[in-house]
Amino acid sequence: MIKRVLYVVALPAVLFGAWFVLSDNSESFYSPPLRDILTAFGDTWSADRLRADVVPSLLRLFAGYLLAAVIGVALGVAIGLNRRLRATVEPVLEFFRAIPPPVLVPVIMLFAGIGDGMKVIVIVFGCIWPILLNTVEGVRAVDSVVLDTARAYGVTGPARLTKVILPSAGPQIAAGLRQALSIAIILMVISEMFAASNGLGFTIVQFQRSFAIPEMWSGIILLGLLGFVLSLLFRLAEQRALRWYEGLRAAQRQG
Amino acid sequence: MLEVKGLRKVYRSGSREVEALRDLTFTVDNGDMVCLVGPSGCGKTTLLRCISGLLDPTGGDVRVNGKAVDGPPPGMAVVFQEYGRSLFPWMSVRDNVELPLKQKKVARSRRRELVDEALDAVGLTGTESAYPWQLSGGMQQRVAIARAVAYEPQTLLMDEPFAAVDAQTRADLEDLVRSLWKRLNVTILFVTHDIDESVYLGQRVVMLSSSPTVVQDELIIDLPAERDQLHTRADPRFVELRTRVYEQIQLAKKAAR
Amino acid sequence: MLEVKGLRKVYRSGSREVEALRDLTFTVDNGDMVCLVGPSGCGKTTLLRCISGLLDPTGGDVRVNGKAVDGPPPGMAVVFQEYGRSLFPWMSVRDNVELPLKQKKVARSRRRELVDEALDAVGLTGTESAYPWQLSGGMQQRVAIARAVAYEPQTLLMDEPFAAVDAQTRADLEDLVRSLWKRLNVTILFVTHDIDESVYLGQRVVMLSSSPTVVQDELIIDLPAERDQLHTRADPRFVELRTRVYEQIQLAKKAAR
Amino acid sequence: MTSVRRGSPVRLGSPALLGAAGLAGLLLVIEMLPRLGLVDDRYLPPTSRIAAALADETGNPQFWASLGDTLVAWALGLAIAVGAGVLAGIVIGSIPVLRNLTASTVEFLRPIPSVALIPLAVLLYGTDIGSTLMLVCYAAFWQVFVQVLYGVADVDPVAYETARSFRFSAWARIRHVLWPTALPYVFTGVRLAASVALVLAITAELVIGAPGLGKEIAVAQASEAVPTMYALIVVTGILGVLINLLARTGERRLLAWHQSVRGEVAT
Amino acid sequence: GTSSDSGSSGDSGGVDKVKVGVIPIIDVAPIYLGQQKGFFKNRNIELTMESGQGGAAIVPGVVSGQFQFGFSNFTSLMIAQTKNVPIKTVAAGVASTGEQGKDFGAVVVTKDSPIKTAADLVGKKVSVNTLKNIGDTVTRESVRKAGGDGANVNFVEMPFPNMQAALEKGDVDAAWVVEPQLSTIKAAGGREVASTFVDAADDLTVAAYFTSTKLLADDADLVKRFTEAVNESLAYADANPEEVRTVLSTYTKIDAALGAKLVLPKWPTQINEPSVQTLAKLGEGDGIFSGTPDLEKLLP
Ligand SMILES: Nc1ncnc2c1ncn2[C@@H]1O[C@H](COP(=O)(O)OP(=O)(O)OP(=O)(O)O)[C@@H](O)[C@H]1O
Ligand SMILES: Nc1ncnc2c1ncn2[C@@H]1O[C@H](COP(=O)(O)OP(=O)(O)OP(=O)(O)O)[C@@H](O)[C@H]1O
Ligand SMILES: [Mg+2]
Ligand SMILES: [Mg+2]
Repeated sequence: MIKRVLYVVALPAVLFGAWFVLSDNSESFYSPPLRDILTAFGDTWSADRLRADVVPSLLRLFAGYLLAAVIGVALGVAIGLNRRLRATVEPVLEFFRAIPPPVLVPVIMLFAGIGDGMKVIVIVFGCIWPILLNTVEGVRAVDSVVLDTARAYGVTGPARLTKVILPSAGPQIAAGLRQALSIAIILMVISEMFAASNGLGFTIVQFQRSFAIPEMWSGIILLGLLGFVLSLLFRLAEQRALRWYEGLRAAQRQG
Repeated sequence: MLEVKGLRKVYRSGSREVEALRDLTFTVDNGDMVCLVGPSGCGKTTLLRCISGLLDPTGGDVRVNGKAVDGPPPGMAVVFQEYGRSLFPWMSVRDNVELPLKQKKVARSRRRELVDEALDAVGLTGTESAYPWQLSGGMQQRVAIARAVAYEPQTLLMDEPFAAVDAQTRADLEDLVRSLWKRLNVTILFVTHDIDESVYLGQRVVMLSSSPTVVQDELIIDLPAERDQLHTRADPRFVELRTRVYEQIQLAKKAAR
Repeated sequence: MLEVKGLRKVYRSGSREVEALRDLTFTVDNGDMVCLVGPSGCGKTTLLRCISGLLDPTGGDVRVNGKAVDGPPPGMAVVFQEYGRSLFPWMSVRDNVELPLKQKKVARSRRRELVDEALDAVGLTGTESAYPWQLSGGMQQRVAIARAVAYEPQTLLMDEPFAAVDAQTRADLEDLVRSLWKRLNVTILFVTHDIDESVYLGQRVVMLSSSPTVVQDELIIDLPAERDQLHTRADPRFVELRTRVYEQIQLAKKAAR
Repeated sequence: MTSVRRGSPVRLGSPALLGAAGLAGLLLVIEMLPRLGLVDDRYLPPTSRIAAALADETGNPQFWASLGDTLVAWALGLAIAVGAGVLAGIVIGSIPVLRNLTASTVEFLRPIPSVALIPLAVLLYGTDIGSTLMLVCYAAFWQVFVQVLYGVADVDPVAYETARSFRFSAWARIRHVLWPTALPYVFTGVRLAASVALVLAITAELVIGAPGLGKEIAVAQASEAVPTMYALIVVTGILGVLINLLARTGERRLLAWHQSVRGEVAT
Repeated sequence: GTSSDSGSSGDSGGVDKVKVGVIPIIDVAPIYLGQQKGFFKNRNIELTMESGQGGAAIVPGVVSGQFQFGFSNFTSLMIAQTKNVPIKTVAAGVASTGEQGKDFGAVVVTKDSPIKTAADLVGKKVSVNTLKNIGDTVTRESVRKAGGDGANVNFVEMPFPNMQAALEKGDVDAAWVVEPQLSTIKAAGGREVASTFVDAADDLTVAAYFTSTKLLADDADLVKRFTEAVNESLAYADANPEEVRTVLSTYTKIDAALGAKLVLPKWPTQINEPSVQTLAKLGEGDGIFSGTPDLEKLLP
């Protein structure tokens, strides 16, 4: 346990330490000393601020992420299982995937207005791709003997999906979900750069525009912390869901 | 009734083309137990895959009870040669055996019973909650067998199901298969490399030639229906029959060289 | 010389704890050929993995030529029971066999020779360019054998290497292993479920009990060094020995019940 | 090989044909939406008008220069990110201590949006291609890196032990076992990274104003040149499709053995 | 780093390479025109325009020396000043026309909107391109001037090009826009309710060119030459609106038809200091600055 905590904090501690020392007498306007940033952190992120800016951001983030997960996995399974469907829609998906969300924001605004709906859609639009792609690949890579077994024993329909395809593709879907999580955070920020009046991304951009540089850095650090906590939660969930897989891989390694 | 008529299968991938089966014709009556022997790589697995509707033949016909097969027919269970890969690593042993029964909508209590019985019959009581990859090779293979047994199929296809178990367990499992066959009147097609096993188990032995594969010979095993490991194997008729099979296989291999 | 002393292995995963090996002690002299038999799940694979340094024992000691094993020792080749998964699906048959030789820095021309010879010996000439998953089960297993043979190891560990091949091929491969052993003076540890095979191949047969596993018995096979499939197996001494082994295994299984 | 139904007319719909059909469908929908009055054509002009604007653009040397700038930033950034991502992924993924040590830092750094790094990028590189490059590298790196980590974790223990038992050197184990196993993951990672890189290249140009398609889009947007804006967006989309096509081809060649490709080769 | 470091290449004989960070909008047309006319080359300045989106991208570039000069609106400059960003203006940028109803920036509503005057904006949702910047200050001032409570206006941020759609869909009640969107919206039937720059101050100087104090100290001569060239450009542009409309097409994608209709701003060569002071007071009153901008330090 102690070892695990050590693993988690060792490197960040060293890096932050180095940053603190190296930046201590920084004159540069845009990279102020870490000391100033930390002071700003305490001053800036009060409980009120968290409630007013971080909570709405998180709500949008969760809504967007969950929606992307559901759509991504569902679509990914369908596309992964059906070769012709895959051939048909792949170029269209690639087309949309290559369009930068910031460019699309105006278009999305046309259809979804300027409320939270728009921001959620931007998040979905941006972070669905790793989920979709990984699901497709995971589904395509299900062991043929496993598939044959399922067919032979009449494991078809929903059971085939929930008992065979999804668990088997599970590890790769998890890889996609994990990647999507950090992209979702990025898009949360991007979406809040447009037509927002609150939110973490909005606040950071606002700091940046008003040249409140230590505050801006403190926001970036908060984002990192947020990502870290979310990914920790994600890993817990992943470990539960993929226990068999971790065991399978660990079993023969350590014996 | 299981009819295989003029079955042909060619694998194509890129420039490589393998004629796994050239022209196979034979029938298995309902309630029959037929053993299939043939040199390694002659196409036994391919044949089983075609019969179970998992693979589309290049030519010819497979019919189960008069209906052309184009997908796994109901009431059929398959024990795959690649036992390790045919178990779902994300499920415990119990879940692996139980899943097909759930699909068959067997009631929960009956399911429990069937699973326990089957695991007991293959000697795996006590490992229900383990994952397949925590078991030895032979144990994994027995899980696959238990899964097929618990399913209570009308047709049972088994692809070298005892390859990874020890002699004693093998004998036990042979008797298990025979008792199952008698009790449930299942139609069984059994692929094996063990000539003694094929004679001991089967009512008929179908011998395949080596590639290009055709049916080399068929042999009716006219041993009494009541068989047991000690006496049957000592029966002079048994020895005679196994010699016949052995010779045919020798012939098959020679022809290929 | 291969020494196994007081070897113990307990698998732990979560709350499940399996004592695969309790206390194993035996030695194999250089140039010896020892067969290992035992009930399914008794820990043979576990033992082989400990000897090859792939698995750390929970207790006890494995030494090769006096040196404690803590990683695969040089000059050792292993044929895994899970032949299918031990082949690299991304490489052709030839590359699979050749790769270890490359690692051993064998010259290119010699490599070619060794690979061709080995594939020929296992009857796989003509499949060099196929991928393993395009082969039948038995063929895959033979690729794994060819890989070990081509490697020209000093110590060869084989885990049920002939489980998936037909009787005739099996006999051929048995003779191949014996000739290899004589020609290169390899130390061989051979796990099998086939009692006849263990007697036919070995100079000694080590029998393991079922779990908790110890060495149940050892038997010196005092058959002449020159063996052949027809005469050796008909030898009364052969029959006597195989009965001995059979009885011991029966005993082992009974004890467990 | 096993799931192909008998007589399924595989040839009838060759992937290229089906893909073209999919795209054609999209174009048709976009043509019809404004024409039927479902959306205002000032905001979403029909395909034909976008196409006309696109044709105009292709006659404009500025457009080709921008395209070139974007592609250079993209390719360079992607190459750096893939190289670094694969290297770091394999090294860190195969050494458990490193993996444990870096996990928290990685999770911390990863979600920091590249866009938040814009001031830093501008500070270091102005509005040159350098800023774009930095943002592209930063964002694309994680895509590859994380995929490689997962790929390395997916190595079949039996295959790995086989290699160990034959005493493969560490390098050979990586080269012949780890790498092929991770390769499908790497490909997914590269494909993800390729589009993320494109997205960021354009975003950076859009926000910072570094030369490239993104800047052109920003200018078109600010100038009320709606069809031109869409034409440029279409160009980015087309770039995406082409890039994917390239990746797919490479994948089919290098991964012929993989389960996911196998099924499409064998009959 | 890049090739040019704070223009140090220039002894008086050589040519100075100068990068200017600009936002590619109508406001900076003079500098493009001046470049075309050779006003900069005459003063041994080789000019390149680097476009950025707003002050947030340009100010850091100027401070770090990536650009020698930048273009930004005064509110942004004053925000930077209150945070002690080391910059100083060197020349006027763009100014309001000072004519009600004929300025280049305004608050507009749809044709049938119930909002008739700026006072009606109270409690309504108004879009601006950047929150807490010049857009909201001047709009609040218009509301105050019309007798409303300027503090009680809700602003939302969105890019100019999106405002027309948002207005028409009812996502916002009014939009603060500048050219060319202003003309587009009016052409589509939109109605102007306040000429905000005009309301804010007489002849308001909206934006300026600026440089870093470091460059000013290191190479005052270059700054002087640049200022002269800009001033010449501004004067020329102010006198030749048709040439301005032509030059627009070289760096924007505004089509000729739209370009001909645009209301052009004024380009005086002097920064109107009282108007800037007014702007500073307004900003301070609306809480946009965290302190009082020190115009001494900011203005040339
Ligand atoms: N997916 C495939 N692609 C190409 N060729 C294949 C494929 N599967 C099998 N083959 C070839 O078909 C032939 C028959 O294979 P099959 O697996 O049916 O043999 P088998 O009789 O089951 O052999 P064994 O007893 O060794 O398991 C072999 O030559 C094999 O190489
Ligand atoms: N990774 C693992 N985790 C937990 N238990 C394991 C694991 N691997 C093997 N075991 C257990 O260890 C025991 C011995 O397994 P092992 O594979 O060594 O048997 P074996 O003698 O090779 O059997 P077989 O002849 O069936 O291959 C079995 O009871 C098995 O369940
Ligand atoms: Mg087979
Ligand atoms: Mg074993």
